[in-house]
Amino acid sequence: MEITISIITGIMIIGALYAIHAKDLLSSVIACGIVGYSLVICFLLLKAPDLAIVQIVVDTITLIIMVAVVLDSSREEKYSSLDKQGYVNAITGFLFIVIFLWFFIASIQELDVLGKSTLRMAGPYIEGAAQKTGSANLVTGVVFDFRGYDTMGEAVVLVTAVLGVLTILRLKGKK
Amino acid sequence: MIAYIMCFILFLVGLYGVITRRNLIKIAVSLSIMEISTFLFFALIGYIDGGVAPIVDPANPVQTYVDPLPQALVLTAIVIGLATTAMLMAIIIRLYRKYGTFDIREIKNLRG
Amino acid sequence: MNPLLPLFVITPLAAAFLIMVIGRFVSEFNKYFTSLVLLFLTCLSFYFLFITGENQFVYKVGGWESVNKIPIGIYIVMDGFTAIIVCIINLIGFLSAFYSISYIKRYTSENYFYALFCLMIAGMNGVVISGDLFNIFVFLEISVISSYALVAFGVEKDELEASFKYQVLGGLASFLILIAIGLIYWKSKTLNIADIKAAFTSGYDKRYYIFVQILILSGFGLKAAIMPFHAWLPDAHSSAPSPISAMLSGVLIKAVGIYVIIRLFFNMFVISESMSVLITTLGTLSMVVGVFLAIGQWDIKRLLAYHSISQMGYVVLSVGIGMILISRGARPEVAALAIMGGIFHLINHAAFKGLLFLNAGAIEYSIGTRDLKEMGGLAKSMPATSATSFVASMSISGIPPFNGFFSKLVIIIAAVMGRFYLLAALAVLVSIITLASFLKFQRYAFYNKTDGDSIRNKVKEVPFPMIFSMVVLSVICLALSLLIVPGIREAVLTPAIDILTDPSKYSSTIIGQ
Amino acid sequence: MTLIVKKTTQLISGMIFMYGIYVIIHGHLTPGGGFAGGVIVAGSLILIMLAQGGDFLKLVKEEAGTTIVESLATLMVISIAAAGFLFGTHVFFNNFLPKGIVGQLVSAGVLPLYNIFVGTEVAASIFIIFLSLIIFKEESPQ
Repeated sequence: MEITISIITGIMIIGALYAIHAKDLLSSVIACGIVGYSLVICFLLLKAPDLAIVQIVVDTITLIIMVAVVLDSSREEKYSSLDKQGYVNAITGFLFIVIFLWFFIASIQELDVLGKSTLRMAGPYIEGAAQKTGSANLVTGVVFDFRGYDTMGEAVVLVTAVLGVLTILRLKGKK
Repeated sequence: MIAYIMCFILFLVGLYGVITRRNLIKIAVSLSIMEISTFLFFALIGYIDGGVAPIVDPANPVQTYVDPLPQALVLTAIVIGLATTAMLMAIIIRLYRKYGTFDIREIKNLRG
Repeated sequence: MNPLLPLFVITPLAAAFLIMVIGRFVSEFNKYFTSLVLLFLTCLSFYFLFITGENQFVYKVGGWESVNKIPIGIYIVMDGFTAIIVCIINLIGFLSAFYSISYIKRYTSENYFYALFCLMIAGMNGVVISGDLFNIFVFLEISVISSYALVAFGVEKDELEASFKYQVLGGLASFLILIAIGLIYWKSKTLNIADIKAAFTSGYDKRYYIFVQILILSGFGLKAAIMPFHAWLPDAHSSAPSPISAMLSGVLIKAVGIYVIIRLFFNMFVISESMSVLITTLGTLSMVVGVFLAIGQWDIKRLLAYHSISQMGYVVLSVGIGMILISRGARPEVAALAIMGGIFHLINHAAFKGLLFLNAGAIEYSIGTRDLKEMGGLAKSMPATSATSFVASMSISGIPPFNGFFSKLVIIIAAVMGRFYLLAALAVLVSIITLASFLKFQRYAFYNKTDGDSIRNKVKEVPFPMIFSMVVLSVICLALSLLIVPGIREAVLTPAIDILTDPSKYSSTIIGQ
Repeated sequence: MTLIVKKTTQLISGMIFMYGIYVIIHGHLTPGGGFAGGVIVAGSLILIMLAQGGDFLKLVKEEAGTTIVESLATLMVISIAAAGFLFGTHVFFNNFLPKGIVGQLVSAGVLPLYNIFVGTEVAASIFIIFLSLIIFKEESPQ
């Protein structure tokens, strides 16, 4: 199981690197969509069908919005050679990333290996959860009943984003 | 541990993209790549060997299920990610219509 | 199980959506309805400030009792420290909403402004009273996304660019926080803050804790604009409409940034010496560099934004000193004094920084420019604004009768007693430079006798709602200096300090029930 | 759009819409739920809008109507959550309706209601985001 997940993540890393370095913006956005869709395969392998459905559909909508923005623009990224400031920026960024990665690897040695995780807060979500919440789908039971306060907050996040988009895209700001 | 490390490398690729790219769309793409790796990280944490998808089937009730809590968190985080991406795209198209370019450095010197 | 607790989140949310629905038909409705809702919330928060004191209210959302001592639902927790921050949010929120009744006439589509304002208040209230890690993240997103949109409210060029930079850095911080939550859940298998502390104290692996603490510090530090992550603050706070920059600078970076850092580092993690030294150095760095950046500014709002960074440096410095002393186990009463200084300065800064941004908005409202060079001699034509601005400038630079002096005094005394002489000297130096910078602001804006007579006589005072908010805030600035009096201090500040310094006090009531 | 595209979208979007409703309604039985179903319904609405290409004024009126639908749906979600105050054990976000038998369609108390209202709210939100993008691209100068 871990090997297949690592291979798919490796493909996602290649896709992500292409998305960042692609010349044409449209192909960069589509590469980002591919990385999103390969995440769906990982979700299915990790036994999370709920997430797979939501991720497919949300990734499609993100792709539609990104393509809608990129389509009416000049699609080439203006390629200018990396000037001095660009080099310094890239090198410091790369150094910081290597340190960050080494720190992450060092810090996760003692934690549970993939698949060996125990349950502490989620125990009651599984044992009699179907009876307590009445829903056969445990994830929906957790999302709407055990942690319904989160989901209300999250539905409000989406409404806030809509209000934000409406305020940003109105034509005249000041009278 | 290799799956977690690969997932974190994907996060760092997104972080690298945000830090070094100057194109607005590339920055938005890098942010959504970081988002994708965060969701994968949560899904990896919740996986249990031999577990079954957390759907209770009245036929055979006793099974070992995968941990439903990280999945509920990712469900919420995906839609929050959609909200932030939509806001970012609204700002990007607005900036493009005003400045005519996606390059963040040109926008800086044009600003006045 | 006090049933009034969820009202902090339900009322602003319901108000936001009512404004969206009814505001479309009745145009005058949303202005006064927002101020009414926020007035109700202010009274509710003052009610809770007086009844909370030493005890702690835990509200189990959804009625899920803890199963063999492990909490499974989401808990809403209200204790001494939370009550203070909730009072700041709702009071400054009410005054900004009342101020913007006349200020927002200059902008189009007021419906969206008031709806987003209520959502920002709901998000901040949700972050402050929540006792669950992922719940803090969700409500953090609500308040931050609505502040992205409010920063870009007057869709001009520099506002859009400032909002874009704010969004990218804010999104980066959110992903760092998410990775930190994932790591914490990976080891402790639970999300309730008190339960995590119980799970953490069982095993102590150094590298893991340092990595998680650095992630949390950088994630929430970016929202609180601490030194290495402050790049977005001057642009965002100077291009936002004035009541919004008053809310951002006065309240948002405190409720969403500093409060969560203090709450998590005191009540969730075991305080380690290396982390507290790092936090103190970041605090000193942002205090010193913030004020040096602020000297050369001529735009009022950018000047105030840089001063916000340096004043936040004071708070982080004094809390860091408290953490160092606690982690060394040295004199606990000096640690309590340092933390009290930090919280006291947090409250004072919310009051006078909010007032300063409202003054800047009033000047911009009547003259139309924010540049100090083009102003002059406004004292005669705008008496109320100049008086309140004088009060605010004196209290930010720490002149005795005003509140800024007492909180800085406590911080410096705590630093001296804790034998951090360099930090105490730096604090005094920065306070002097702040005084110089604000004298410049006062002279150029109000008393400078330039030949700009043409500007002066056609300038008229700002309408009533703006004056009312500014006058009330300046009265608060004076009243807050009474907090130093032992009688009042015991009632308000000491419960907050006890909940932070005594580690078992916070989690005992939550796990106990 | 050409006639072929118009005809095929008319056929397909009906099915997509029904599938979205199915995913919303069966949220507590099968994977998916309010969010996934809402986004699928929004997808079908976007498909129709793209193919038919409604004229500009109709779009603006449609956006205003959808904003009201979205706000009402979110108000309903909050009122159901607050209704937990009155019924059952008087606690915010309480599942006060009878739980029924696990696995049946009408079974999980308040959960199907949450699913339906969150589904409509998510569908309305994403449709508005797309509408405002299209309206902005049409009315703003090139």
